[in-house]
Amino acid sequence: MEGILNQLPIGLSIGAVLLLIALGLTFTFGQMGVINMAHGEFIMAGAYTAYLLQDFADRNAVLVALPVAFLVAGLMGLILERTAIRHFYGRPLDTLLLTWGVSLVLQQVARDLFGAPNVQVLSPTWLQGALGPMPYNRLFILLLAVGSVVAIWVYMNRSAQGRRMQAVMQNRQLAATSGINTGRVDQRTFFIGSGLAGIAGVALTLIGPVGPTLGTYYIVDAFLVVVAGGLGQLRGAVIAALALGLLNSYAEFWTNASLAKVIVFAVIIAFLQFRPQGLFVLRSRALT
Amino acid sequence: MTALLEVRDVSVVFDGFRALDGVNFTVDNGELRFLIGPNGAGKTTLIDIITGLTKPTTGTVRFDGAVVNGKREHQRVRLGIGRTFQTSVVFEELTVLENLDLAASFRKPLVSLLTRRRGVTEKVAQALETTQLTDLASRKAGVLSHGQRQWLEIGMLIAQGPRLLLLDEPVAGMSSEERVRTGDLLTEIAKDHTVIVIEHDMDFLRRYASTVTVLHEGKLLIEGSVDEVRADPRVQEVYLGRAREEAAHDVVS
Amino acid sequence: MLSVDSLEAGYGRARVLFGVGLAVEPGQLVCVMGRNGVGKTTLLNTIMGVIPATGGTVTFEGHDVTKMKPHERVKLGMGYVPQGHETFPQLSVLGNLLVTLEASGNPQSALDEALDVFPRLKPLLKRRAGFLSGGQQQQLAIARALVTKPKLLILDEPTEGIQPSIIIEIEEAIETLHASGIAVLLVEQYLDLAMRLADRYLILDGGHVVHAGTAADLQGEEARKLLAV
Amino acid sequence: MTATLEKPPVTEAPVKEPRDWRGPALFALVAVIGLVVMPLVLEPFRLGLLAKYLTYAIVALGIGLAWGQGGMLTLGQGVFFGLGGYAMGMHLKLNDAGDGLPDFMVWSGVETLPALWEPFRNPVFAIAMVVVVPGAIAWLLGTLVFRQRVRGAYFAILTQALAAAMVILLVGQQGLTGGTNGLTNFFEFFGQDVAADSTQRGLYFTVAIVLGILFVGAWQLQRSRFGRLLLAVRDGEDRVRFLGYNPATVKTITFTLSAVMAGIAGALFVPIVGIISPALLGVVPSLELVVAVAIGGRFALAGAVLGAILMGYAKTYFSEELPDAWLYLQGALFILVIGLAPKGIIGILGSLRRKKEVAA
Amino acid sequence: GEPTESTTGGGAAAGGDTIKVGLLHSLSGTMAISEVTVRDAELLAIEEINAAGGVLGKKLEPVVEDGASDWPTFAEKANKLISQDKVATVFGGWTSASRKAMLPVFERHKALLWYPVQYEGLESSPYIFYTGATTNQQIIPGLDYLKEQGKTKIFLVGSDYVFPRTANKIIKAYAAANGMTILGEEYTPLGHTEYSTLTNKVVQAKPDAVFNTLNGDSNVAFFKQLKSAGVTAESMPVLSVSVAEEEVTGIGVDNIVGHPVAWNYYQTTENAANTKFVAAFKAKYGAAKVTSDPMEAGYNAVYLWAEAVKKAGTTEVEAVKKASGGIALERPEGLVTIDGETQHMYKTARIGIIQPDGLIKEVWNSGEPIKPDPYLKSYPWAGSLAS
Ligand SMILES: Nc1ncnc2c1ncn2[C@@H]1O[C@H](COP(=O)(O)OP(=O)(O)OP(=O)(O)O)[C@@H](O)[C@H]1O
Ligand SMILES: Nc1ncnc2c1ncn2[C@@H]1O[C@H](COP(=O)(O)OP(=O)(O)OP(=O)(O)O)[C@@H](O)[C@H]1O
Ligand SMILES: NC(N)=O
Ligand SMILES: [Mg+2]
Ligand SMILES: [Mg+2]
Repeated sequence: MEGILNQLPIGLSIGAVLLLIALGLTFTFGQMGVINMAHGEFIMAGAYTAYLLQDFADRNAVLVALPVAFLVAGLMGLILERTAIRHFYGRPLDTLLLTWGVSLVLQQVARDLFGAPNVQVLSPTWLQGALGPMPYNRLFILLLAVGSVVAIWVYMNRSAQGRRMQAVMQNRQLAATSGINTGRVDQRTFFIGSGLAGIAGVALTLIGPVGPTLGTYYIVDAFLVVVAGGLGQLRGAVIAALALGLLNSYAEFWTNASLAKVIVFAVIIAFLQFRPQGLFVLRSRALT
Repeated sequence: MTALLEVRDVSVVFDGFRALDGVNFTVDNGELRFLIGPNGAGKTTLIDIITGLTKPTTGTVRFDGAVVNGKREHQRVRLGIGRTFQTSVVFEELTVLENLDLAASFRKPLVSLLTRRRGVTEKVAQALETTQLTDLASRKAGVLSHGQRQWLEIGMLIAQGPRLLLLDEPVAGMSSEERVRTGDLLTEIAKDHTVIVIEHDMDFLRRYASTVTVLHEGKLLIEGSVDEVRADPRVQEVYLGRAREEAAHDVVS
Repeated sequence: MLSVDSLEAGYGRARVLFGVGLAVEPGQLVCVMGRNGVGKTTLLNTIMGVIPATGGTVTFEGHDVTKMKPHERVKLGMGYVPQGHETFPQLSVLGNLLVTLEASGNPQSALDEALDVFPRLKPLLKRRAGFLSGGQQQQLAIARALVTKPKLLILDEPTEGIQPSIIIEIEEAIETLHASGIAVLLVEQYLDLAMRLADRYLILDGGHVVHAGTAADLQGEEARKLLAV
Repeated sequence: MTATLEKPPVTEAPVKEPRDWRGPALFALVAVIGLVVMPLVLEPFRLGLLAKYLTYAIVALGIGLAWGQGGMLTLGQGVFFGLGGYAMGMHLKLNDAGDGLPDFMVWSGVETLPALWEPFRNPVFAIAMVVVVPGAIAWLLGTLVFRQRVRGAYFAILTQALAAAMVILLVGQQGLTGGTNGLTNFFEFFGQDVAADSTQRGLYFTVAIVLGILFVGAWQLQRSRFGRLLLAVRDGEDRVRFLGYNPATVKTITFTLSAVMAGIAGALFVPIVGIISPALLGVVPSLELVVAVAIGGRFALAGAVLGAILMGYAKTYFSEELPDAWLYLQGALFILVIGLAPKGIIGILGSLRRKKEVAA
Repeated sequence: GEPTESTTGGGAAAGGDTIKVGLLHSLSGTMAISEVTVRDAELLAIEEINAAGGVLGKKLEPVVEDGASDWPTFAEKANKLISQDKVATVFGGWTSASRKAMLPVFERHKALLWYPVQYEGLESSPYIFYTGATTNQQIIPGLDYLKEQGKTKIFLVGSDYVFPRTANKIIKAYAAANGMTILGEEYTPLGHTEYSTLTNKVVQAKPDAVFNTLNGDSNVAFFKQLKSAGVTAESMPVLSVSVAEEEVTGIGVDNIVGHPVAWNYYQTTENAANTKFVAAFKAKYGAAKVTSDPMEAGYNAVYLWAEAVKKAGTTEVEAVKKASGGIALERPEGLVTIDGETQHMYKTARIGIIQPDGLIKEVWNSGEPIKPDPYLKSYPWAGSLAS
């Protein structure tokens, strides 16, 4: 019984992890229509940032690393956007393949820079311990996820930049002829989306391996969250992440880890039967 | 004449906004009916409901006596309901000819689609000629201008050979000459088909319309002859505006 | 104020414009006419920088803008209402106007002025633009261009799909703007409307300017033939 | 004006479409190279590798059809490849085992042959399953998702998840499927020693001919009205409904065809390479093939085939010659081709040809 | 199939003035993490042997191929090394899956594979030499150790593939015969990183100890999450059989300190051969590098093969096989002897405890090298396992 009860916070915390890794993806997909397969590698970059900062910040590297990783991953995203992705707006499926190539290269770069084996990132001593069944580091991730969601929501819906971002996504040509510098908006959007991956990367050092293939472990799950939530829908991503987290937690509790993954997939297909565009859909009158 | 299309008590609500509000609308076999009304009155929405693109919140749509609510878009096309779109949608990667050919072939069984198109069928040739797109037949539809697309849409509708044709602002963006051409064509088609046309061009209306239905804020405002409708003060108030428009158009015609 | 010189443009290998020249003087209203597919929209798009010019120049108020990005042209005072009632579909009507206002850096009053020109938009401010009817969207599109306080307003078939009474309003609005000194470049299919509004006109055919003159000339047989009225 | 509605006597096509012999000629040339030249010049090991690339080319052909023509980006084609492969592998294992159990069942502690395996003793059944199982799964998935208008990126990500889930499922059922190891260590292929040079040569011819037949079939399909319809669905699914067609049917049929092709390819892969394992079904190999198609040129079926063969070859070549740089090269290749030549190699060739024609 | 003339293993490679040997490990993909270090150790051995004059007067020439963490690729590259490069022997593989994929290739071509990693046993190919531990040299000593410590209620955690599943089958048979109870058995896919649910299950079951057969990156996530759930080496020791010095760094010493592991070699193992090995390895690859059991087993493999070639006077496979039986060398892990019958090694089992400095301290060993028994024929309780 206690086991079953424990699964509730565990499910929430799994959901928080899913949310954090999917957030940047939701953002870049929702705002730019880019399916960024290199998102996982930006997460990895965030994790390695925490690793490198240990030399300066010791055990509190994780805290220092949050803003730095946001910048590092954001800059990587910016470079990717400027050099490649900007030629692909409106062709999401091509960006998927392109960024997959980028992700392969980045993995190899990491392997050459940091070596193939995992590296060690020690978590802060003040994150050791637990609040009931909820370890502090999981709680930290949950708070981080909540904070990021709120920040993005405010940015998107309450700021001029956020509105400009939406305008460019919805009608690029019109935005340009309305006086919006679409190039700058694209850069900013991709910077933020990638930066969020960096933050996720730092958080993941608390609970998982830090190595060149780190990103590959999370990318499929992140995509599922994005799909189930409705591409690019912030509230959809939040609900989908938490729901999938809980589903995963209970499915694994009653069966096993392998079957749980299969169950999650089956549930998502079934779910799309009722909501083919995910939880929340941007409706439009336009035909496609 | 019998009613081909019967719309009964149709309402549709989008996020609390009532786009159509208890509309009753009947069109007889062989009629050429014009549908007008202010921007946002619900004209396109009504056509969307008839063709299955939008589901009504309440009410029924009957075609040829049978209720079509719940039927999917392509099933309604198979019953003989065809339409064009206010913003024309054509297949840009296909040639003009192929666009028309696809429109003309939907009644063929699926297996027979596995063969190549050889030459041009009568229906398609006719549509090409009618729309004067013969010269552009082998061009990809993606290169067509706004107005050319509009024609292609009309051509596809003709090639489809439906019993009921619904045209959403077919002459928008057309030159005066083309308006005349379209008007003549619609009159011709209406001889043995039923046609519903949404249009804002009063000049066009006056020349080609007999019965006109006016929608306003999701409700049926008035139905009658062009002159009746034009004379109605409510229509003038919400739709036509002051008399200057009259005077202006008279100069040209 | 706007001067277009031997402009060439096209799509991929297909050339559409062949050395088009035109000029809009300050405060003038110039109307571009021509049959479907002759290149009117292409011309406007090239003037706005949506399509790159493959030859020729576009000069605006003494600046050579031929190579500029669209948003830079807007900054200089060119306002554009593209064909086909374009909007930012997921933004509200207000959002559509605000985003342009913010990008232009104009004060709130610019927005109010634009709404005064199209009072029918006021009750719709909270609605999503993508769900508006075609005519409502077109009014929004013009209002959005006005918010940038353009010196030159470029309109591509603004009356297409608009109900008669609003056509009159749009016409009046264009007249008012014109009277207030804003230059206008207008593509219009309604000959009568064009005649009422235009100071000058030009007729395009096959990507060439085949006729140009003052409004009075439009009555001429030749012009009517070219437009196939 | 009124004349247009009277029936004009149309007998001749106003648009002349002269028969183009360049395509068939090129096909014949490639066939000669493939069936005569390659077997003569390549040593057995290399011929075996080429045979493997050709199985990839069959999968790619299906992807070209589903994605290039139909707009369905399927990132789970490995699943169908794998299912075809497993069907064949199960038969070969049973055949080798005779009355006993396949080796992996022994070390997995399985004592009696699972019922699922029993019918695979029959070669006809096994070969039927190569086609039926991938086809049925694709058809089911297609019916479910296309009817609900799941498309574009949703579909892509769903198929990707399907691949991920399938791998986990197969790995988790070690006693039934051989787990991560998959099925390997085959001896006999329909009475032949599977590793013998002559068998491998025969397999090469088989896969080459199968590819040829499927290619011609897919090509005809592409040129048929159905092919046009498929393009229309790709570019405007909603509009197609208003032409009276059900896009879900069109998509489901095409997706099923592509799955069947992948299944056939998987079945041929097994005797050629000697192993089928869950890793081959996963996200990465599926993606790799899609990228190969993109590189070759997804809008042309020949591009898809070319891409798969080139990619297979490049992978072998670079991993042999420059093992350390291989991943960089692979990544850079994707980025460059997809970035600079969105229509792939075929697209480049096409525009070169047009340039020449323009110049001439 | 009948090997054709050109593919007869071994002979051809000795033709020139070098002898080609193949090194086939994953240099990319998930397994690269582990396998690259094994290749490095093998390259070190080749360099040392060459420096000492080579084999049969010829220098060894390594041909390196990438198995790319993909089993069919292992088969393909093995084929390539044998038929194209005509190498005298191949050192390669890590996962059992890669070995199973390569096995038919080596058997067909009658060529030799040296496989350097501990594995699940129940196999004895005539064309493979197994230089890592089989189950009776690692798993069973590990269980003996737990039993000795009074840990009788055990929870099994493993990656979902053949090695952990087979290992756990053996463990369950052992437990049944030795009065231990198995409280649970859980598998996660390779590369799995979410262990909070599994941790909850383990904690709820309240075992005395966990027997861990997770492989690769999953170990990092598992130990990190176990630690944050409050599990310590004191409250619930986790005995791992696939966590060596290399992995400890990645896991974070904090998270695993004090937990036991079972292997045949540690960097801290004290003997002259190891002092030399560790020094040479650090000199070649950097002082920060650690050595581990699979690396040592790979390093040994090269020496053992070279010794057998010397004894046979040829690289010809059948001769090498015949000469190999009984070869005994002092290696970093102690005395290693080739068992000619099974082609496995006599190895000393060692239990170690992970230290705060990331190295492993031996706390127990089997005293003498244990005779390899891949089919566990000498264990009565294991009778049903190897049919
Ligand atoms: N999907 C939708 N969601 C929300 N509101 C909608 C939707 N579709 C239509 N509407 C609203 O319903 C009303 C009617 O729209 P409709 O397009 O039918 O008008 P119309 O009569 O065709 O106008 P126009 O002449 O301008 O084309 C409009 O106010 C529009 O905003
Ligand atoms: N995206 C495009 N790609 C290729 N060709 C195009 C494209 N857009 C337009 N064209 C071609 O360029 C020519 C001019 O088109 P344009 O849209 O400028 O015409 P228009 O004069 O605005 O016509 P309309 O009155 O119908 O709007 C047309 O013949 C059209 O076929
Ligand atoms: N043999 C192993 N560890 O797979
Ligand atoms: Mg409308
Ligand atoms: Mg135009």
